[in-house]
Amino acid sequence: MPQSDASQPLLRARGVRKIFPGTIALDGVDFSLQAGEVHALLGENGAGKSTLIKCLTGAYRRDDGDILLEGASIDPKGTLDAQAYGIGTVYQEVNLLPNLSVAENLSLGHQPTRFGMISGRRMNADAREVLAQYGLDIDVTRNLDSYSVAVQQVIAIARAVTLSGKVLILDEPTASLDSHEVKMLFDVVRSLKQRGLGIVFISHFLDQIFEISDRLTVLRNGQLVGTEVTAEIDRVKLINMMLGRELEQEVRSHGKHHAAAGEPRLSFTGFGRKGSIEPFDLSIHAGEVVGVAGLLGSGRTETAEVLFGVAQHDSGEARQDGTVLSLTNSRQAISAGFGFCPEDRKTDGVIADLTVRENIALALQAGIGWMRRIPDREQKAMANDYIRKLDIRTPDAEKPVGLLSGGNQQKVMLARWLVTNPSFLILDEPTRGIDVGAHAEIIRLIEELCAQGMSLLVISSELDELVAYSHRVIVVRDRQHVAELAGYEITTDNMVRAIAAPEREAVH
Amino acid sequence: MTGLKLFSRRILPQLVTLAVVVGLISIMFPGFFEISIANGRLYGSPIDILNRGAPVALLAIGMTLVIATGGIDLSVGAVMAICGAMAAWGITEGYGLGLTLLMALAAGLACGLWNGLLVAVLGIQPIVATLILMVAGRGIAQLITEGAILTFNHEGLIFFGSGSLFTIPTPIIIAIVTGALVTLIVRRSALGMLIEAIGINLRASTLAGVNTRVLLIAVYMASGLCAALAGVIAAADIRGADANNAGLWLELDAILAVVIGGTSLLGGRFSLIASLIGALIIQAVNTGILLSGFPPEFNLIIKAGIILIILVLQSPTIRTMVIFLSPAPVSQADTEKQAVNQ
Amino acid sequence: AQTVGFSQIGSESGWRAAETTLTLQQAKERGIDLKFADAQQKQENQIKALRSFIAQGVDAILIAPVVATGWDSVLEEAKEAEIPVILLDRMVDSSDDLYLTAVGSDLVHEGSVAGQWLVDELGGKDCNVVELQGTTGSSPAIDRKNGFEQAIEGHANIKLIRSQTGDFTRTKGKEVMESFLKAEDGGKNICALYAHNDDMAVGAIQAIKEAGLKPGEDILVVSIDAVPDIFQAMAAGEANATVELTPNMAGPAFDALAAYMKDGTMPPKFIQTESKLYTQADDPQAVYEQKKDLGY
Amino acid sequence: MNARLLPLLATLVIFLVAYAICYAQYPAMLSTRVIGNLLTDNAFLGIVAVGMTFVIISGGIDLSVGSVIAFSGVFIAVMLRDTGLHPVVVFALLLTLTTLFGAAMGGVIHFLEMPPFIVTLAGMFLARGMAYVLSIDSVPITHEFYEVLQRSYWLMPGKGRLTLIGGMMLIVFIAGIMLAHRTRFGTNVYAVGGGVQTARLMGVPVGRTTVGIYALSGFLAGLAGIVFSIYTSAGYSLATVGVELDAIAAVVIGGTLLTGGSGFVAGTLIGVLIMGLIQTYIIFDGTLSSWWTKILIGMLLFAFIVLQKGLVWTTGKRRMAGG
Ligand SMILES: Nc1ncnc2c1ncn2[C@@H]1O[C@H](COP(=O)(O)OP(=O)(O)OP(=O)(O)O)[C@@H](O)[C@H]1O
Ligand SMILES: Nc1ncnc2c1ncn2[C@@H]1O[C@H](COP(=O)(O)OP(=O)(O)OP(=O)(O)O)[C@@H](O)[C@H]1O
Ligand SMILES: [Mg+2]
Ligand SMILES: [Mg+2]
Repeated sequence: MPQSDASQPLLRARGVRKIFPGTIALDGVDFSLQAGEVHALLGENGAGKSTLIKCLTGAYRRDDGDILLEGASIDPKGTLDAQAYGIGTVYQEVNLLPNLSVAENLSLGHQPTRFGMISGRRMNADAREVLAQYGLDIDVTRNLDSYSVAVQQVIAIARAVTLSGKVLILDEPTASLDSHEVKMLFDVVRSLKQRGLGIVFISHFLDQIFEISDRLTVLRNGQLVGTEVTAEIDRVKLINMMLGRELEQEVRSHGKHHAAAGEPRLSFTGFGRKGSIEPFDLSIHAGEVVGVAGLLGSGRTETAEVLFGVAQHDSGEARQDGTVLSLTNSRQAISAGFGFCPEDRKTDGVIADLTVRENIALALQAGIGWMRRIPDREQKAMANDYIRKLDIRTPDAEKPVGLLSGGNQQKVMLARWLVTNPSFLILDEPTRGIDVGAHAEIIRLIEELCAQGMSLLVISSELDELVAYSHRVIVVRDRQHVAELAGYEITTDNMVRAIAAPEREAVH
Repeated sequence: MTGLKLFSRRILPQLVTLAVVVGLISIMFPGFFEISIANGRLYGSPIDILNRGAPVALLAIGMTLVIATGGIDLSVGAVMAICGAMAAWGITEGYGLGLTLLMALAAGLACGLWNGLLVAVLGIQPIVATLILMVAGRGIAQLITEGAILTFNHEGLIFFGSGSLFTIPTPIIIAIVTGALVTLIVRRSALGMLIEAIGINLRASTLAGVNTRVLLIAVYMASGLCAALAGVIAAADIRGADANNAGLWLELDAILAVVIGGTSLLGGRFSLIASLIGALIIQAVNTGILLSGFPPEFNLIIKAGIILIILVLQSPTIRTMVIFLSPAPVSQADTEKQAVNQ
Repeated sequence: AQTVGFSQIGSESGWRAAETTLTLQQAKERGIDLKFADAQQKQENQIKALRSFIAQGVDAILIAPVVATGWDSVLEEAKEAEIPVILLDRMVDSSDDLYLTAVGSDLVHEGSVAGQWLVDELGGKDCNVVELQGTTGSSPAIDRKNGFEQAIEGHANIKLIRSQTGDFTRTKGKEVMESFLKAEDGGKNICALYAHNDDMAVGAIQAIKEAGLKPGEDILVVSIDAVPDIFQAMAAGEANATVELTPNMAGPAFDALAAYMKDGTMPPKFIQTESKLYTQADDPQAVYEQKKDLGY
Repeated sequence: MNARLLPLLATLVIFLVAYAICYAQYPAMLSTRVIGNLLTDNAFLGIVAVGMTFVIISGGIDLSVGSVIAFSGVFIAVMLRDTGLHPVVVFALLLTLTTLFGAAMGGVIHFLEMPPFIVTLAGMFLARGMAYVLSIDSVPITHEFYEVLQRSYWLMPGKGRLTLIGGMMLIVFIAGIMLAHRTRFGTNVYAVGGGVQTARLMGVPVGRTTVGIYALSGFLAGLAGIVFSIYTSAGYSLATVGVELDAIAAVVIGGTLLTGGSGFVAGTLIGVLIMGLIQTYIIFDGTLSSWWTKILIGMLLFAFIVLQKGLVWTTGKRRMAGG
């Protein structure tokens, strides 16, 4: 009989192994979670964090090893089983159903019923109440897909929390949240901790790890590196554990102080689209990085989509080197030398069943046209080049990209556009879900690209990061471009001040 | 791994299935493999399978491309009827062979264009978009033949149905040449990859700059063209255009061929060769049933049974089990599949 | 003018197209306003059509029922609405007070005419017969098979060795015949072919020729319907006999209807059309010329 | 108003407008007779379309239903002819059989991970093959209980009849609507249609749901078979060929997406009525040749779908679709 003394771990994994063709994703990993603790799980992209979670909850069948809940061996066959054991999980990438309403997503599987019939009114009321705890006041009867990734992420978290009686597992829950939402989430996590739940928390944001976790476990290449008490470890040592080497230089905010001069390469005047983004003016020089900051749903993604012609603009005009540019669909944008790395890589980005090589070659090939196929050898060379440059963790270029870890998929997306050698590249949350090592890598890359004369528009929720590489920063609020910071004005504080609208302060 | 090895692994299940089906028939009917030459033309049951299978094989070529984009084309049977009727009408009206063929093929292309426009421009779901032509198409064909079987005696046109080149029946040649040509075009150019990309993730492909609209229209037109070829063959074979029955329910056979060929109905990776083998398997089953001498009431049951067995043997679950049980090294485990998109 | 509803099965064969053409022609000659409804081979569509005719209040209804069963309740509705119904070319198994009359041929009889011809032609010689059936389950297929079997019963010299469905179509007729030929020693085993309609026979004749045999000599060909194309084959010596099913069912039907409307004359319950046997002796080329423009 | 209801509303509007047009041309179209016919004649189609709606919402397809209806008719007729069983007992037997048949297909689809299109295609061949084996002749049903069933109708003013089977269809629709929107099973069906993998990760019992969906479709196909046998008082192995396509068309016209995940049972009812209306209109017209009938049905189908798309497109807020 499991006795619940303090030394008895709540959830324990012993010698978990998981082998994928060509990859040993987990190699005898031990992991233990105490009741009432927040336990961080860390590691590079592809280290095996998500795989461990999926093995714990039965979403993958593990090849070896035991799982014990309160000392008793359990063998969940799937999420449903795991839920029955009181384990609630938010998997990496939002895993909710876009075609169901928000309330249905929240209550799926445990809807309130009367006489066997679902009570819609109660379901909606419950949903509103739950979301209110996260500061979300939205129409819960609308379909999930009418909300942004961030809102969806909050809903996914809310759902997992309501389902977790004993254990809550969060796989990169904060990747698409801004600091405001993160704070809210942490409040919830703390109160759950208080109630004695064990919480597994995966994130690439070290600050968040240090803020919320009690202990942490590091994985590398599917192997356990070690478990430490968070308070007893410092940043450098942690990065060392994750990478197995020193990180030459972590991103530090230093700011670009020389503004680009001369005629802008691209200028958009009065550009906008009714119902999604108010008309705005924007100009970008060669070799310039323009950052975009803003809260969730403020209209950053809309800005990018209107620029790239994904959503047609209905006012304003665009000029490239002085000549008017027609931007009514993405193909026109591409032929004008644009590139766009979308935020929602699952639905807008990767072609899951195609190989890494094909995914990287896709945009270039589409630009050349179907008739002149890029020879296999060239494609391979291209792919291998970027696999090396961006350190994409894959056994080879012929692996279907859907089988890569989240962060590595993101890198493939980046590579797809880099091979087209665009003159203007739009990156929507390029570092989302990317580990510290690669994070530094990508920021170095952005700097390198702009040094080569590429113009970049980078949307990011990480203000530090924006400070690091932007020449100018545009702040978006309520679907409007409200401020532009340049040179020495670009500081986190200034941005926060511009983002926080007066009305918004009143609400919260 | 080399491309050739990968390729043979890809079509191995289909080849084995074909071999088993043919093996079963030859046990039941020992004279099966006897091939002779009659009237300057190869003659024998295996030739029948190839010859009778040619229309479905042609349909399967176009259908493979359509299905790879995540679509489906229910209209091919009706398009066969339209183009057959067109050919018969043209030849009886005295337009000459060349012009007649041109008109028939153009009709097929036009049908494909219509389907493509509905799917790619109006955004109507493929199964419904092509259902419209499936219903109306037979009417159009009858409009051309005025409901009767339009019989013709033009030797040039008949050649496409029952003629032969170097003793090989023309339909077989047409199917093989079309198959080879399309494979070449699709795999030597980037078309294949782009079609697959569309089938896997239309939105992402559009965002990557793929001209999804034009490509979608093109695959439906290709399907229309293949159906036109099949329609001309079918009409030439019986020296008449039977608007009501030409190609009736063949769309189901074509889809079945594609699925037996291992292409997912959800779109994505495709193999034309495997689809062609799939078409042969279906025709082998049909011919086998005819040779067996069972009363016709049992035709459907036998066919259903065989299809089920084939599909069960090819199903991912069973394959995983086989791989699991066999001592050979794990190659393409299917845990992979389920994890895509997570 | 009178309004008459006509529920036709469909247009699955040349014969039926001809029947439709002739019915329209006959109606026009008599100044009848014919409402035509095509049921696309589906009984449910025919029932719908009948109900709509009743709702519309037509004066009479012609129907070529796709199947014999299942007409009771809709015929009763017509009767309640006092609309006379005449059946064309196929029968129903409802009680005969539900319809005015039926015009058609006896399908079993057709089969036996074909069988009898074969019996006479062979005169006691041994003969293996292959049969191309119509669509499995359709009443012509069942009845024509039965009729033929009745006729050859007791003639030990005639053996039915293979029987498959050719779905009443040329394509399938040809395909099935091809496999018959392969299965029976390249056709050397077969002495006669009986096809449930001419279309299948025409397809099969091609298969026989392609196998290097002479249809009409090496293999006797007898079929049913008497559509123009079979007369061409007969003229070329490739087919031997066919049994006529006249497409003009509407003529007698309209006559009976007119008499009934005029003074309530009740026609007989079954007006049988002739099942005439045509052989090569009947100058097939002439018959062809005469039939070819009837809309077959 | 909820944006999700938009396609449903669009369909309803189109139906009403179409009916008004028909009425303007043929006033008799608005008689209770025609309305009664519309319900009675399409009863079996409506019932089977309810099952199809669930299948399609789940992202699947069921091609076997037409054959299952035919099989049901033959099964009932043969059982009544050859055994002394009461029709109610035969009904129970039949429904068990078809439900199990559906469940079996669902099982194959789920456990062997095979595409529904193909599994149910094999099911279609099998069911019709079984019907042939039972009897290739059409078999009349003469049981007096059938007479009772056929004669139970409510005579509406104007001589139209609301028959038992027409009423049955309406009841099935109401039950279907409740099942889809007010039960966990219903939500699970939508969930599976939204994405099998995701649904599984969210804890939806995908296997049980899939089997349940096809079992339901099988059950309703059996019920439609009973209704069809009452309608025609016979069993015939060649009956209802292609009804699966009619059912799919009705479901889609009713606003359900074939890609799964969204749609309405109530929309299907309107879809069925629209299909019935098209046919009634063509019969009332009565001048079309066989081929023009087909062409017109195709064109009307096209018109309805385009109209519906247009309505939804102009009224609803468009979400960006790319390209
Ligand atoms: N279904 C699968 N099939 C094959 N390989 C897989 C599969 N899922 C994961 N892998 C591989 O297993 C390894 C571990 O992946 P996992 O998703 O667990 O990484 P992660 O630590 O979560 O990374 P990230 O931080 O990028 O999310 C990777 O190399 C990945 O390519
Ligand atoms: N907190 C919220 N409450 C209500 N609606 C929200 C909230 N956050 C976002 N939304 C809605 O989500 C939709 C899409 O937002 P969008 O993704 O374009 O914004 P964004 O600035 O790109 O945000 P991010 O990229 O950080 O997700 C908008 O319609 C917005 O109204
Ligand atoms: Mg991960
Ligand atoms: Mg965004």
